[in-house]
Amino acid sequence: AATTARKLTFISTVNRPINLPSLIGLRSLQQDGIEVEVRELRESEAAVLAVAQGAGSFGTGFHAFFPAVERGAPVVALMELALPEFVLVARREITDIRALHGMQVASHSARSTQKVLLDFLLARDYPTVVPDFLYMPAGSAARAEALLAGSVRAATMDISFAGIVMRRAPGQFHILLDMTKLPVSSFYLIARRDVVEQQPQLTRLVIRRILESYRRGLSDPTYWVRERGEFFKEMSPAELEAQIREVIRVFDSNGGIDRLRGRGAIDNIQFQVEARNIAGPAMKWKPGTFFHPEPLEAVLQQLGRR
Amino acid sequence: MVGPLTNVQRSATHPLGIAIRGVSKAFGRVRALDDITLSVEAGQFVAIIGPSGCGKTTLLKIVAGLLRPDAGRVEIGGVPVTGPGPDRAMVFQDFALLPWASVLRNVTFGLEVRGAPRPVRHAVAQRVIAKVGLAGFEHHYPHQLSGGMQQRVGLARALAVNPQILLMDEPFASVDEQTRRLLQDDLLTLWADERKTVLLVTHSMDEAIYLADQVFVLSPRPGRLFRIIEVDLPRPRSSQTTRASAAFGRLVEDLWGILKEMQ
Amino acid sequence: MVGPLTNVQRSATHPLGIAIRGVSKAFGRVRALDDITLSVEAGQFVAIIGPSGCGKTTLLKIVAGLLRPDAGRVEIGGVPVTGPGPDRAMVFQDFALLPWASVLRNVTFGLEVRGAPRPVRHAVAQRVIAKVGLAGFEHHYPHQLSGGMQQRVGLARALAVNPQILLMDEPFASVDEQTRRLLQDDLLTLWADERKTVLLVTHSMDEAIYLADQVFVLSPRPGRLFRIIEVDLPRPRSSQTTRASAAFGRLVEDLWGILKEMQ
Amino acid sequence: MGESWALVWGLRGAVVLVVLGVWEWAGRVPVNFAFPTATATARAFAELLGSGALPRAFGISAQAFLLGYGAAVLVGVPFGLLMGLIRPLGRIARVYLDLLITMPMAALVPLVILTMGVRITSSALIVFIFSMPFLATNAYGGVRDVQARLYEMARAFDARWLQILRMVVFPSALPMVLAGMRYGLSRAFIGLVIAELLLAPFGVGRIIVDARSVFAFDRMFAAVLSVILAALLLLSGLQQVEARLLHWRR
Amino acid sequence: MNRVARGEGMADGLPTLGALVALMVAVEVVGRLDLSLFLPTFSAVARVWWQLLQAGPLLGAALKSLVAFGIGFGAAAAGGVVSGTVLGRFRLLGQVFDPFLNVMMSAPLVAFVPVLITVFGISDVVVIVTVFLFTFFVVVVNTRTGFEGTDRRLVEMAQSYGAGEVQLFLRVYLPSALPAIMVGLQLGVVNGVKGLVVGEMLLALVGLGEFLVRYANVFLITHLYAVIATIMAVALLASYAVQLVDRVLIRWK
Ligand SMILES: Nc1ncnc2c1ncn2[C@@H]1O[C@H](COP(=O)(O)OP(=O)(O)OP(=O)(O)O)[C@@H](O)[C@H]1O
Ligand SMILES: Nc1ncnc2c1ncn2[C@@H]1O[C@H](COP(=O)(O)OP(=O)(O)OP(=O)(O)O)[C@@H](O)[C@H]1O
Ligand SMILES: [Mg+2]
Ligand SMILES: [Mg+2]
Repeated sequence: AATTARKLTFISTVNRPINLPSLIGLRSLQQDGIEVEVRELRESEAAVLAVAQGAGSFGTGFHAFFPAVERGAPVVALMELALPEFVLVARREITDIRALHGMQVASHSARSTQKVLLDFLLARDYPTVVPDFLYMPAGSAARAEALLAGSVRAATMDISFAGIVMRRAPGQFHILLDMTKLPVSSFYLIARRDVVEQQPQLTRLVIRRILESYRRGLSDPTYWVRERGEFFKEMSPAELEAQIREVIRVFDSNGGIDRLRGRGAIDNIQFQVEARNIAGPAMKWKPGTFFHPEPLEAVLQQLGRR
Repeated sequence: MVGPLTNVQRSATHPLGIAIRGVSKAFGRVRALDDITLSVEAGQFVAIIGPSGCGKTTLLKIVAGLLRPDAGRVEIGGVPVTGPGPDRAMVFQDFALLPWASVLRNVTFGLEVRGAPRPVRHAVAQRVIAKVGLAGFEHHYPHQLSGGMQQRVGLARALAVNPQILLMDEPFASVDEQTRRLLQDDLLTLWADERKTVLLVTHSMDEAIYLADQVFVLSPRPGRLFRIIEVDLPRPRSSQTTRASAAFGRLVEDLWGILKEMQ
Repeated sequence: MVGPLTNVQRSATHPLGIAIRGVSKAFGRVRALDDITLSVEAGQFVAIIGPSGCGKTTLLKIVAGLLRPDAGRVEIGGVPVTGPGPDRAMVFQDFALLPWASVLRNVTFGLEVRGAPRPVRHAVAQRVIAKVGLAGFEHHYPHQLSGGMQQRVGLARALAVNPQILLMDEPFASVDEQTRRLLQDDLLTLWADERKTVLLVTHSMDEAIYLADQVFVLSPRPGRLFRIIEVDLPRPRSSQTTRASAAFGRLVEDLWGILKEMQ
Repeated sequence: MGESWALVWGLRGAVVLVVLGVWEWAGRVPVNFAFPTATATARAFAELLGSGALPRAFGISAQAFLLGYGAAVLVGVPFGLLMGLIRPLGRIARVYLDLLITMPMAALVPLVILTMGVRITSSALIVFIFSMPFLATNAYGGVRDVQARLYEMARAFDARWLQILRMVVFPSALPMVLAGMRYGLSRAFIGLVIAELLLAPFGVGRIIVDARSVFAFDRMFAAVLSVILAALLLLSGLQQVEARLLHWRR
Repeated sequence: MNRVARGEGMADGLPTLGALVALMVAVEVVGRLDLSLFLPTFSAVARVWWQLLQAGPLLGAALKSLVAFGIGFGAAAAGGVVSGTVLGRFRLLGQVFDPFLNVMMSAPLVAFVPVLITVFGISDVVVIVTVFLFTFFVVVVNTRTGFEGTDRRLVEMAQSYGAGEVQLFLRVYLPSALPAIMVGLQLGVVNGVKGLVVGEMLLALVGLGEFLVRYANVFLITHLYAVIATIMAVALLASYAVQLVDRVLIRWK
């Protein structure tokens, strides 16, 4: 397909295996004559900011995406890239979530998606449980190692690392709380409004290639491992495949279309309000303020829903 | 003298006299100099002495053209001073050598400022460096020299521009007494060689009497001309003959008496 | 003298003599002193003079007990020196005052070190401070004083411990010549008052002859005793009588002759 | 004299006004949707103060800071003095201190996080690493620069070793030690800010990071400026103490 | 506030090399004891470092860092020397800006890094500006001190020989300020490298800072050490480079 742009910058946070499917999708834009440069930033809000300020046309929008829009950042979410990918792993002997009260629990940082998810779940189901958080703002690997080393007895991490922990110390740990079951999005493909408006073709193409990658990988995860190219070279293919298989359930082959419009979108916003990420009440927000599902709908029309 | 030098080193054939007429100078409230009038004949060696803070340096700077008097004026050879000029060169107490420049470059500084071409500069420098006894040290840096040698550089720098008047501000105060005596004798020899008018500021009674034809004694707060001492010791002077003479001892003691009176 | 002081200020009733016997000292390859033998009678005022680097300071430090000689020994009142002692006190060229301590604290330094109780320290300090003419400046800091006044503090500090021997290393080299003359006269008065043995290092021929009974001339590289000059000028000395005398002039010139010989 | 001071202060005031004016203007244009105006920042600052959020945050940051800087003073100064007194130790340790001073210690932060996690003590450790070398180096320099003639003078008066330390070495080293404390303080603040920003968990850093994560940049600016203000206040306080202790220098 | 201590915080020559070797040996020995995951042996770190170097990414990252550093430092050095000269030669300006300079010298400017993002957006510019901020003020202050510290007596000497303003500047002020300027540049390099690292770590993942965060994220401790070692090496080399220039320019000391 003909496009106007030859080069495209994609702003991401520090890449994890969960980003691999979308990265592979982006790279496949090569076939359309588009070179994608991926720039990684440390903070998720930095990524949103960078997109909003025009440092890149597209990017990943984590938790920070919502308050950014609330403050007037000219960005919209085009598709869901993943459902919550986080779990709380604890030592085997901790079986009751109430035991977390006052216990040291390692998490990323105070307002990270994983911590907010955990806060949300605890506030909803166990309002009296207040863990003593120990923040380790490095990747899940670091928290996994801390757990294995015995420095903490529970930690939030990427679901892919939960598998690693349990494989490295069989029988000692288990998933105490699975946050992947929440019917809300974890992060999105975002873009600046003017890019979406001025380059509808490009927008659709980006969505399409990512979606294609998702679909091929979902049917055969080794696809992603084979296609990884420069990404995650320090990991063995087997290791990567194992990790990818752990996270596979957070990918939606329809780009999370049902959470970008209608009832699902309202639930998504409701969650953000309850997590005190944006000001309530949820009613005052229109889904269109955050989500722009039209290009995705068009792509789904081409490719068909699964 | 070498021919091509003349335009740079303006003829120093005849020394010039200095006339200081009613000069006053104040720094804020401090009246450093108050109505000083004195004259120095061409070719004379004159010393200025006085307690610390009596305005000796100030007076010298006014003559050099570095400071403007609040009142009165200074004339050199009958021409009023409006700023520094090639007819005067100064020698400083703490030498004021450029630490980053070699002896040669320091000595040629005045010539360089006046735009003398390099060969001329070097020819002149060689001559004056030899004259002050520093031949062979051209490429040393100041910190590699003793205090006495550094002041010889300062002297050579002043001589290099061949001024008619040498203004010296406590030139030997920073060297030890033995070295000082040697430098004093060298200065006398130099002065005998190329007659210049010399205005020397000093704290040392011995030095003033030994070197000068006339000693001006200043009193402090405000700086006034307090007394003029005529030094009628015969020339050429040397330590053995001059210092050992009773007349010398008496002159120094007289001077000391005057200075003690003011303290 | 006040009674309770006696244990602190060990009786300085009779001054002590100094005997330097075959003292040598080298710093690495530099032979600073080579087989120096000389003796100073109790109560005498002795000057040491010589060109820069001839080992004057080294010799004084050995007498003070700050340096150990490589060979030979020093005896004070017949007792060999093994280290600093209360019988000797030193006055330094650059004063060596504690900049953070008031005049009073500087003067009492030696007493404090020796554990004298505060009232004693203050009584002694008052007396010596008055003696050097600094009464009223007890609570000034060194930077608030002129060079001459600072050296008076240094002198008072040495006097406070009432030593039998005063060791002075170019004490007046850092003050201007007029101030220096005043200090010299003060020192003579003090010395006439409380007879102490004085060993004074200086660069100034005038100073050596004016103050001392005997002048030891050292020669450099290696530092050797080169000549001893007896100064038989009558005491009490004063500028008018002594300096203006022909004998004084001759002695200074002789000394200058000796020193020039070595340069 | 009086006139020229009036002029100088007038011009200083003008500089401040120009900076504020340009800031306000840049925020109004705006150069960038994220860039807050000066007035919005002032408002946010007042809010943060009024709600007690800022004082609370400073209370927490202060714990990490005091722990780290206090330890640095307690360890660095005596160690530096010791280095000065025991020359071989000084010569060896000096080289490592120089390295600590020259090297970008921020690079070690990830290591601190990985080994210790994010606790008050991790922030304190970073503060310590940042400030200690300066404290030690200056104390060392203070002892090393004691004028030889003062040593000699004290020895000539037969002072014992401890007396020399007490009466000569320590007072003489004091100005350098205090200057080291001041410079160390400034470095400690840098360490604190880096710790707060990279670890982002407790005090003012949390306000900064939280504000940023919800895109409340006016609040973030206010917090940033408050840290800088706090640093300057503390520094000038220390300067006062210094001036008082060193009154003899005038 | 005068911090024109010559070579402050500057490691020099042989002793540093010795100290580094001693450190390496110590790390190796401690690493061999296998006390903790966080204490790898030196040889392991060296091996990883070599691998990373050969694979290319580290070298590329270092290059990126150096480019950002070069631009930031170059701008700060040029701007700093010029501003410092102006402030040093015109006393009134110097006095007016004095308190501001002191503030900028002692305030924790790191705190501004998050602010920079809002102004410059997220780009390498932020890293460059961080380097600039960390470097600029030291250079200004030292340059200014250098000019103000010019010996009055030398100025008078030159004037007495009739030197005009230009000659005064070229023959007296500039050479006498040069050592202080060089000290400013040395400190500037040291500070600039610190700014580089902080900048890279705090926001844009570019250059070496990127690898620092990346390896910390995936818990590759040995890799992390290799990157830290690289950063330290770059810092040392940068400061040596300026020292070398200093030696060449100022031989008379
Ligand atoms: N630039 C200046 N600003 C203010 N006061 C000055 C200045 N220059 C000199 N003074 C004051 O003017 C008086 C005379 O100073 P000057 O330096 O001429 O004395 P001096 O006789 O050379 O002293 P010394 O023997 O100490 O060199 C002193 O009181 C000094 O403090
Ligand atoms: N601590 C030392 N280490 C090495 N050499 C020394 C030391 N002290 C003195 N010297 C050398 O010993 C020689 C004599 O030094 P000393 O200081 O005693 O000379 P001086 O006669 O006091 O000189 P001046 O008149 O300059 O004070 C000199 O050559 C000096 O360089
Ligand atoms: Mg003067
Ligand atoms: Mg000596």
